[in-house]
This record gives sequence, structure tokens and C-alpha cells, in this order.
Amino acid sequence: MISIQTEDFDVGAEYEALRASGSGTGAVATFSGLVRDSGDLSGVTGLFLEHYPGMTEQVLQGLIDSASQRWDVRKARVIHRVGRLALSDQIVFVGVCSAHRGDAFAACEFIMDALKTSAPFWKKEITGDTEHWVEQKDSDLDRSKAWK
Amino acid sequence: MISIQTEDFDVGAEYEALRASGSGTGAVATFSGLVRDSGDLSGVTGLFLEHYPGMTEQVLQGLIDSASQRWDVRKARVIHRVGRLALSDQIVFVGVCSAHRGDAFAACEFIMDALKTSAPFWKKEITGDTEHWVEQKDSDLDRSKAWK
Amino acid sequence: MTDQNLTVRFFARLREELDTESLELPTTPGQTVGGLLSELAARGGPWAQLQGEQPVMAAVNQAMAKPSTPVMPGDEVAFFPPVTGG
Amino acid sequence: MTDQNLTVRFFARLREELDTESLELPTTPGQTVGGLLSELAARGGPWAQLQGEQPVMAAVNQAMAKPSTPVMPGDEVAFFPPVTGG
Repeated sequence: MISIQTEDFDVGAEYEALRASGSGTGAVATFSGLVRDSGDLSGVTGLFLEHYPGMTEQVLQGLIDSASQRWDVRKARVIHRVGRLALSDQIVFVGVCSAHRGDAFAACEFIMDALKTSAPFWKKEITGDTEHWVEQKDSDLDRSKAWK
Repeated sequence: MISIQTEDFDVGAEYEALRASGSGTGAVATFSGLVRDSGDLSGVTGLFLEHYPGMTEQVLQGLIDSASQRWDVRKARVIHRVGRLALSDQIVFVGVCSAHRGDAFAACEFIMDALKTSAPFWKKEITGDTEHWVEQKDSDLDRSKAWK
Repeated sequence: MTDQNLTVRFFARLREELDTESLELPTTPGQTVGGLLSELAARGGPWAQLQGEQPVMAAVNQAMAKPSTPVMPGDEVAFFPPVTGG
Repeated sequence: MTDQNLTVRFFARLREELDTESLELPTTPGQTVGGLLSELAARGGPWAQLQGEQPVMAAVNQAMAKPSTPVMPGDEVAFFPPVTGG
């Protein structure tokens, strides 16, 4: 399931929902991304996140489908926030449950890495009264390519 | 921080505690292991977990220390339950927060993989009135060696 | 928008620097994403950056596209900087 | 336990099959983990499995040990099957 939303989310509740995916589930891996004080700039006080409505959901569903073809995925959940976020706010959540831990870790990390380079979100860093559109990192492209 | 306990744990609360590790934290990766209906045997109805008190805590602290030397680890948490567990119960939790997602994923997965082959826990599968000590898996040894 | 036109959308830094969220353009036979990009870049000023040093990504009907991807009447084409979510 | 003895502990399947949680044994000079294992295996019956086909892991003073690890008076030695937690 995929949600693009301005509201915050509750990782505990998301985890409990993933966990309740049947008695064959042995592993739940989750990732949460938070607004950090240093990105392209230091002294970041907030972010603004823009996305391409419609396309974003399709891309994310495609990533879950790809992960489900490569690994045992019992349930997968992606939440991404958009709009204005403050320091330490939650930005993104990816949770995967599987029979086995290797599959849960791999699918969760794959979805996060692929999201970074293929889902149409754009981040603007805010530092006091300056704004700066974040540049895509070569390291993110490398991580994403490593899954091919 | 490490806990070996018979009581259940609350992943949501553990996540919130990890997340509150400062404004440099950009990534939280968690893993939870659950009692699954098929392990060495099928139709598993529960587990019994034994450990070596004292040694377990030392080994787990050593794994957190190793992870902290290899990756940016802001905070790490390991919880492992012992005693009698039922189907779908939570067995283990590993959570790591870091500045970067690659470090959070790697440290979390490393700790779980190394725990599987070096922390003195033993699992007995219960299926109705039969009991069976679980055998160590070659695949677990392989995963653990891959981090060397 | 009529069926003979196509919609072009811009996001993030491009949207801001072009001061344009979307355009409706007539289609020309044999048009491609790359051709459309050249046509828009030829407007000059901030539009020139569509063929400048900074990479521009494209989508047609909300799926990632290449310069050679054909563009048909009724399509939704989008141009945007490399994505930076997560 | 006196300082001249060592404590040997057993866990999991070994604990059950040997029907023994712990032993106190006198130490012999130059004793190693491997030597101790041979000595115990020589008791025969279920003890023979300590040198059987199934691998046995060892710890000395709660740290993983090898057959060559020396065993001193006062040490806590443990034998157990390969671990299966997580």
C-alpha cells in the first residue's frame, strides 16, 4: 500500500499492520527517513517537498511489484510526505514483511534506493530564509544501479 | 542498549526512542523477527528459547561496537526474548539510527546476521506435543561470513 | 486541452525558473521528447537550460521517457530535474 | 567451586542429552578446551557425542573459544550446539 500525504505517520501503527500479515511472516524490515540538519547545506531548518501526483503512485507501485518478483514479499508499505517539513520530521517510511530476513532487508533497501532515483519527488532545503533545491547524488545513482 | 527478556516489546516505542537521537539523524532501520509457522518443521505452534546469561549480553555489545566502528551509528538497540513464545510472537528487534540510510541498513543487517551465528541463543520448535532443537543453517553462516 | 494538443508540465526547480507549471502545445507529426525539448529550449532565456549542462528528466503519460520516446496528441509530457525524494 | 577447579556448563540440546547443566572439574596443567572435550567424551554414552559428528561450540569465560584455547583454574568453560537465535 502506498500513501503520499502531508500528514505525519505513526511507525508503530504501520509496523503492527505489517506484522499482522499471517503466520508465515518471520521478518519485518522497516526504514524511516528523517529531516537532518545537514544535507547539501548545513544548518538546515526544514524542507519543502514537491511531487508529481499520479506518476509518483505509479512509480512506487512499480517498485513494490519489482521487489515482489525478486523476493518473498508478504506485504509492503510505502509512505512519503510532501509539503513543508521541519527538522527531525519523518519524511519517508518503507516497511516489508517476508518469511525470511534476507528477503525483508533486501526488498526494503531496494525500494528505498530505487525510490531515491526514480520516484518523482523533489526536495528543497530551507536554512533560515534561504532555499535550495537539493541536487541528486552520484552515490544515490550508484546504489540504485547496484540492484540491477 | 541491549535487553534479554521474557516480556514482549513495543516496536513503536523503540523506534521513537531511536529517532530521538539528535538532529543529525537522517535514517532509522529496524528489523523484527517473529515466530513463523514453518522452520525446520512445519506446523510450528511455538518456540522455546534458551540463552547463556552474561555471555549473550557481551556478544551483543561486541556486535554493536563492531558495527559502530564500520558505520556511522548514532544509536543501536537490540532486544531478544527468551523462554516460551507463541506463533507470531516477536522474538528479536534490532534498530539502528544513522546520518545516512546506507549505514543504517548495513549496521542493522550486520548485527542481525552476526547475532544469528555468534550470540548464544538456542531455539526449540514446538509442534503440538513434539519438540525439536533447531539446527544452524548453512545459509546463516554464509550471510555472516559475507560481512567479513 | 483538445485531443490535438499535448500538455507539457514542469516541476521543482524547472517550474520555478521557467515560471511555468504547464503549457498546451500543438503536436507535430513524428514529434519526440527530444524534439519537444529542442523546440522549447529555442525560446531562449531561462528556456535554454532545457538543453544546458544540467540534466533534464522527462516523462510521457507519467512514465519515465527517453529523448527518442514519441509524443502523440493528447499526451501529458513532463520535464523535471533529477529526483531527490526519500 | 574453589579456585583450583573449573566450571563446565552445557546448554540447549547438550544440556538435555547429557542431563547436566554444569560440572566442577579439577584442572590439569596445560589443559585446553580440546583436551577437556576429549576427557569428557571418554566418559562414553551420551558424552561421546562431544567428539561426534555434530559440531560442538565452546566458550571460555563467556567468550568464544577454539580447541587450542587454554583452560585455567577458576575458568568457566561452556559447551553448546551451534547457536540458533534471532
